[in-house]
Amino acid sequence: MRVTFKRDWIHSWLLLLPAMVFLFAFTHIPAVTTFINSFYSTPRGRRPAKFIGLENYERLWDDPVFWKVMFNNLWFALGTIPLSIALSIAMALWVNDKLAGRSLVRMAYFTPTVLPLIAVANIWLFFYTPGFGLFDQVFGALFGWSSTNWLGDPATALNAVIVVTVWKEAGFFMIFYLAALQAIPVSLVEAARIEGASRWTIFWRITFPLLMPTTLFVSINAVINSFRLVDHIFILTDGGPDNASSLLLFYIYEVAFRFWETGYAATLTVALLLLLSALAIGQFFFFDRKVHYK
Amino acid sequence: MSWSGPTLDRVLNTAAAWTLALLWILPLAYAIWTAFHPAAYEARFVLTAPLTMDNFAKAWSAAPFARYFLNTFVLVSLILAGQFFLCTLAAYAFARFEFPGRSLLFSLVLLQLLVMPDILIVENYKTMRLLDLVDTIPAIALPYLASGFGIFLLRQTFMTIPKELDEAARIEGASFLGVLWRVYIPLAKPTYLAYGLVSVSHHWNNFLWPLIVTNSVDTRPVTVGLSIFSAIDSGVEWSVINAATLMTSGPLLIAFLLFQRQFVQSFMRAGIK
Amino acid sequence: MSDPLTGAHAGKAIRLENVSKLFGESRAVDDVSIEIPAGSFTVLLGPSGCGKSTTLRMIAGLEGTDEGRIFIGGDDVTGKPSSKRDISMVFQSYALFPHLSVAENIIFGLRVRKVDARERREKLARVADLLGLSELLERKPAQLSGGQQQRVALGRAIIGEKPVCLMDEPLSNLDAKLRHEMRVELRGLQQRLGFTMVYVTHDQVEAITMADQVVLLNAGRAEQAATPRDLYERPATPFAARFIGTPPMNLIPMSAIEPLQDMPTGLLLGVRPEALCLADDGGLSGTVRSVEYLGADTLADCEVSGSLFQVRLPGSRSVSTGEALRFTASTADLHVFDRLSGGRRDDLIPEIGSRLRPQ
Amino acid sequence: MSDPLTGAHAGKAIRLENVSKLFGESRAVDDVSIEIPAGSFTVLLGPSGCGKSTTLRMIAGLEGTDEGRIFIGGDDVTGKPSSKRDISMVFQSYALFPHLSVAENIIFGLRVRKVDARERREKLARVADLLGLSELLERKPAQLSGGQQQRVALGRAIIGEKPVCLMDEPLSNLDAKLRHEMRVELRGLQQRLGFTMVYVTHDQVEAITMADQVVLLNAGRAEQAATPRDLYERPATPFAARFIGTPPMNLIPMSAIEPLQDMPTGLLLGVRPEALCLADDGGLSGTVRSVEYLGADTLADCEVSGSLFQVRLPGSRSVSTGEALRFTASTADLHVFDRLSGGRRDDLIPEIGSRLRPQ
Amino acid sequence: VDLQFYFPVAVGGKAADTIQALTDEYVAANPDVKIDAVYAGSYQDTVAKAITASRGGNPPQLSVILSVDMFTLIDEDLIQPFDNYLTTDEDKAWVDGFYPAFMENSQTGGKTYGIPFQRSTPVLYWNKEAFKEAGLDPEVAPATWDEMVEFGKKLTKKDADGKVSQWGVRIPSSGFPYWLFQGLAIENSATLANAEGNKTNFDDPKVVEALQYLVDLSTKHEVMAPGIIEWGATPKAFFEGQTAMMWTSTGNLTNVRDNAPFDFGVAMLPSKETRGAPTGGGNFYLFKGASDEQNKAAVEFVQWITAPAQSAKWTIATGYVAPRAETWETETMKAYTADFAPALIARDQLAFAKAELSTYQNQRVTGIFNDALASVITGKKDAATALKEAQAQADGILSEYR
Ligand SMILES: Nc1ncnc2c1ncn2[C@@H]1O[C@H](COP(=O)(O)OP(=O)(O)OP(=O)(O)O)[C@@H](O)[C@H]1O
Ligand SMILES: Nc1ncnc2c1ncn2[C@@H]1O[C@H](COP(=O)(O)OP(=O)(O)OP(=O)(O)O)[C@@H](O)[C@H]1O
Ligand SMILES: [Mg+2]
Ligand SMILES: [Mg+2]
Repeated sequence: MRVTFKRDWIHSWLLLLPAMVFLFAFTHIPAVTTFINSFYSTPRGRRPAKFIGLENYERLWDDPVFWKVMFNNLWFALGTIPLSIALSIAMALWVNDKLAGRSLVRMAYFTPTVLPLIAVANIWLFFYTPGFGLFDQVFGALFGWSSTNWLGDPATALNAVIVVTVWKEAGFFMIFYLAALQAIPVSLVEAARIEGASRWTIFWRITFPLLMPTTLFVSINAVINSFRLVDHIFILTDGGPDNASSLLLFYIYEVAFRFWETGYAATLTVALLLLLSALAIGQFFFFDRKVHYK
Repeated sequence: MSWSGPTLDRVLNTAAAWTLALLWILPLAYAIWTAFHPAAYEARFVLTAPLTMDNFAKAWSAAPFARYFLNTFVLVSLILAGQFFLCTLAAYAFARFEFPGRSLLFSLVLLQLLVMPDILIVENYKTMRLLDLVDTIPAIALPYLASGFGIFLLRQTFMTIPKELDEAARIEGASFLGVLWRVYIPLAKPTYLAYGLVSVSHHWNNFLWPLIVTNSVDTRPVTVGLSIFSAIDSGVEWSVINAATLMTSGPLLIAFLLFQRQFVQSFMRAGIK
Repeated sequence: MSDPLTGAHAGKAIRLENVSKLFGESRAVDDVSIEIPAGSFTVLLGPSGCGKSTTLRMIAGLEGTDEGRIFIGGDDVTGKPSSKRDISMVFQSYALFPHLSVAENIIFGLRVRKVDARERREKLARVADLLGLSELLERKPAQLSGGQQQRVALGRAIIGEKPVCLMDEPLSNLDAKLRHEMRVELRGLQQRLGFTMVYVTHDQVEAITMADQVVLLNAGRAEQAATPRDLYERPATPFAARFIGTPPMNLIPMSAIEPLQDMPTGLLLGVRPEALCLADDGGLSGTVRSVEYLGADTLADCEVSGSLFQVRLPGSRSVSTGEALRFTASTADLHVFDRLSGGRRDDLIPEIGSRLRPQ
Repeated sequence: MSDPLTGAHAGKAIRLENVSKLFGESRAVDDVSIEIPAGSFTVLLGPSGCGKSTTLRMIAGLEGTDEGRIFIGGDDVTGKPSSKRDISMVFQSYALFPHLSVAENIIFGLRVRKVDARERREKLARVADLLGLSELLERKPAQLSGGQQQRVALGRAIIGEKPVCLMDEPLSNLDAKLRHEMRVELRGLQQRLGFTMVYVTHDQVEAITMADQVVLLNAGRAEQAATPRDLYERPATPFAARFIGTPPMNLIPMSAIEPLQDMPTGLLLGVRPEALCLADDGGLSGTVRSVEYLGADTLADCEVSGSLFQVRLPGSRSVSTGEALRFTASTADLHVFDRLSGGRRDDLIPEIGSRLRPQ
Repeated sequence: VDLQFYFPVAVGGKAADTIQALTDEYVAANPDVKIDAVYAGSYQDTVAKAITASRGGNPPQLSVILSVDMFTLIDEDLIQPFDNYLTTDEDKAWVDGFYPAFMENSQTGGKTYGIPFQRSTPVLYWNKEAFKEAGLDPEVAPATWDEMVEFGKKLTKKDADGKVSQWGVRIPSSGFPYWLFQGLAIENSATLANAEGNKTNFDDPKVVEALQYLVDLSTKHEVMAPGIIEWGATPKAFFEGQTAMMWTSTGNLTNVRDNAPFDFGVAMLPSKETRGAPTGGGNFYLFKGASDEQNKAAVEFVQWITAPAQSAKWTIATGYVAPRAETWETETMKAYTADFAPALIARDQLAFAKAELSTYQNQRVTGIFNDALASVITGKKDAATALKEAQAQADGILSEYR
């Protein structure tokens, strides 16, 4: 057996080699460079980078915009993740059921995944525009509401962005739930029905727990996305008003590619990575007790 | 779940499903409306509005879209092929072999889920420069080829494939790559399909990195052409933007429409009997 | 005795009246009427695809009926959902909830019906005790062997003390030894608790050893409903005759048997392999074509003027292919069927018996 | 005849020399040595968990050996990967490739070995013909019944004309009828084609009806290797005696039987239920405690001074609990085991036989 | 000689075509020069691309980038002054031929770093029909802040519920609110930043007053929609009759002419103490790292493309303000302005125009200022406090450049 073992080792290393080369070249090495840069000042033309220890981190600690953006991002995550997951489960359940016009509905749910976010952001911009925008027209006609400046009011700007994000993500997650639902044996649901359980009970006591592994996967993805999806912010609000709708990655982008403070941007990136890893690991621990693996 | 007539419950569910579907398709519907009507009807929805193709003509002439389409197509194919290749090999190793360093390497792969290539633009540009690949399609593709998401997804799928199938193939004389090629890959088809769709739609729509790393019409994807219409000094021209949007994401939408049945069904058939 | 699980819940009778079920064009169940007495152990038996599961699922309310009506305890339940029929069911795959512990699986129905915690605990303890699951209550189904899973499914079905319990091939995933044990256990449980059992199987050994009444289904229709002994000793149709008994009954057209060639056409003579005894002379004579050694018994296929008869001999009697054998059967062990009508022709048996008697 | 599938590929002998396999601490296979003659049908038999599959998988090279060596056709294959051992195998779950058609499944190995298309076609046609699969070649495995899937797995195993074929409980997912048919078919095929068959099962009926040689395993060790008839008639150990035969042999401590109470201690008397005959007087007398009706037979559990004897009676003989019976057995049907050494004590049989003879 | 040249597009697809056409024309006339004109996205994308490429060791020779990014580019040490290649008297005269308002953003420390190219300035558009309806003279735009309020009140249409169907005026404030606000500041004789780009005057009382006026338009006078007003949707709002007047870039002239379903007028921004407006848009920059030969060729190309014939084509195609007086004297331009008089307003306003806010670390400093403006516009802070805080932060950043 020892012989075959060795052979397996070499095989697996060879199999992994190509992927690892690419991962190292385009993810890990740049990431390490970024980490190192976070301890240096930003090089500017005539002044080369110099080692400044934790200065960038001190600045980060004192940066009110960072904290604001951080808070925004938490709110954004809280707003998008549960909502998009709940919606995607509902969508998957509907589309999995015998529903009139099922394929049309499925198609509708899935369109946001296919449309480019930059283009779609312009459409949402129109929906949100006060006065002649679609929402104002519709709400005005239906409820007689006066015009609302969804994107221009700090109180609603971030929520408006959340709506777009949920719209974009739910259909994508639906696909994973759909696949998971297919894998649940029908007899489990039947057994529960025989025991007298209502649809609601069946969902909460059977279906939902059995979807847990998918929920774990989806929610990790959702967490990562909640820190990654910023394309639409450029067009919808540009982070405004007064950073009310700015998110961490958007801020990093601003610092790196508008302010050109690469040292500080690296520091922010490190903070983001730490946060994401903590969240991902935390999720694993949190879910691990509740997830039933086959 | 077959039995039971049209209960209130069912009616409510159907209604809710449809309402949500309508909301979800609204942006697309709006894009179609504006793209086929003159700009004056961007915010006015009257059935008598005249139809026009001008917006498409205008959008089409604003950039060499034909060439951009070709580039995007090449780019997306390249990324997809590369991802399938790299991720398949890596996922196979993680799913079916025991070897030293396995969990360390796997966590390095998962790390890629967290570190988005978008933040590493400057570093990656330097690398491309070093490799003398600036302004080539491969330069756009390279950072995305080894996808943590892809490896993870395929590994999960491979692990669900019964071990006996692997053994049966080995008994029949297949080598370890033969087993991968003849058993694992065909059985993971639904996953490839799903992942392929996600990957294509993501890279079809990617913008910033392609813009920065390319310079010429010969290498640029459609999104760069599309961006001419957004972020404009002169105010948003929805009809042209939406015509361009439909034009650029049209192929994807049509592909999904055509394949959606197959796509969803193969998901359903994923369970192996 | 204060044990409410012992005989406390009386079974209810079940009646199917001309029930049919269509899947598209094909009639999976075709005009079936069955009477299932309260407290009986009734087995639905038949070959694969004959509609056993469909019938059972209609009784459970998991499948709607296309024609006919179903009564449980006198109430017409035809349109009622499963959850209102007051039944329990054990599935072939057990359908245990993989994310719940054994205990939670068993008390699932009690929880749904909001039975209070103390009562749940008490009943659980009793059921677990009864089924020998007390040690396993905290485990997940995946950590149990097949037989243990089976018991959990059983526990879930009996804890609610429903008057009717339905089972769809509950033993088919178990190995032979375990199957035998569970048969005894199931039967004992049903007799002790007194509920009405409707049990689906395609295994005639199960049917014969457990049932009070066997309903034999064939291609969507009820072929015969009788006690196991009746079914074995007086099968109503050629199908029933061949389906019950291993090895199956020899069923030979009379035209192929020399002494019977002048009988009316279209008649079949039936005789079981174990009813044939070796004779020194007289009876039928044949040549052994193949032999199967089974330890306790030996099965010999003998050719008698072109037709094959299977004969069961004691395992110790060694026979070899090519050997000539003579055998006979007592008149009481003969069966005669009319191929056209599909019915028995008991009136002809004495005549035929006498013709086969050694002259 | 030009059919290369008929007898063309001679089997190879297999030898296991002191083979052991450890899983962590536990020895799943423990110092097993087996000789499997070329062209024989050898069955590895034993209860669940005794190490049958592990042994087979070591022969296949799917599992490494921790100690000992394995030879196929005289070559030491201990370190070789499966793909180099020139064997074929049929799995319990069949392991058909769900994405390939029946035809593609069968010729999978030929494709891997780059056999040319014409030859593939020819062989496929012959195998399909042999197994009655010609109509099904275009179907996917999921569209086949269990028995048909079984045949496809078989086809895949035999098309390569490998000298050795391994099977791990290939029939356990089939229903009783089909199992019986497939037994006959499998045995016929092996005899016709002449390869060496190593067949794993826990079902003694399969072992007895099919094998040239049965290797009985118990807890990782080889208990007895013999022909089926020897195994049935002269089991070497109490374990073998109880494992072979349904219902199992009655095995009673002599101290519990009155006429034998003065025999040396630690002896067990064995007698099979079918070897006990009713006697009018003399022999042992007992009271019927329970009865199981099986159609052809009836099994009665009789209590004889505190010990339970199981007796097989004809199905037509109706007995009821409480009835008193007298029975006896011929000396040839008695077995005596020494509980300590685990071996037979044939020397004592005449003595015991005479004591049990009706006085 | 090979040249690579990045350009942004901010006014729709036609601009890219025109630049490409002009470049082709030049290459055709000068076969020894090869110019690779690279469309580089928005202004934002272009500067990102240029800096990324430079840091990656692959700078373009020439790029059109916002005039306000001059200090940033100097700070990054990416650009060089044109002066090295503008040595003859003729060349010096050529530099002087640009409108001084545009040159304010293009020169610092006595050196010329930027050559104005796609430049614009905000103007006031008004809806003549709406004016008529409100009983105003449709041909007269408000000339002062007070008039704008007064007109605005007449133009604002409210129904019984207080729902407004037409606002008086619209000064967009999304994304880069500082630009249009700077118009107000200049009119109030305030200067937001010094010419060296290392000192801002955000807390100047005149700036505070200007900001208060902007806020009052919504809160006190109720002639403008409250909250942040979207820039991109502004022309559409104007076309839809949502507002009777709007402030926006001259870059919109063509768009408004093509799409407004009513008669409209264009006027200079109204005055407080003086007329005034900021300039805006992009300059040519000459990047470091090229050979002498390339630099020379680049400068020649810039001279050619800003020459009257080319400049006129560019202006007519895009609506940008031609940056040299002589361009306006060409026959083509004359014919164009005769046909479309509003085009002249922007040029005339240049007399009062001042440099757009620009400092070292420009994006960060204007970012701070934008945030301050947004917080006041949305009512989170009062003008004085917000501006004071912004000034303090800007000082923190700029002190090292003094
Ligand atoms: N959902 C369905 N759709 C279409 N046909 C069905 C469906 N369920 C069962 N059938 C068909 O109805 C007939 C009876 O099926 P049923 O499952 O009742 O058989 P069964 O007696 O339980 O067989 P088995 O012993 O194989 O379980 C079969 O021909 C089957 O193919
Ligand atoms: N991969 C493994 N890891 C650890 N223990 C194992 C493994 N495979 C088998 N075993 C153990 O080795 C012993 C022998 O297993 P094996 O599968 O050979 O039994 P078997 O005779 O085939 O039983 P069955 O009839 O149930 O298939 C069992 O106790 C089993 O639990
Ligand atoms: Mg069934
Ligand atoms: Mg096994």
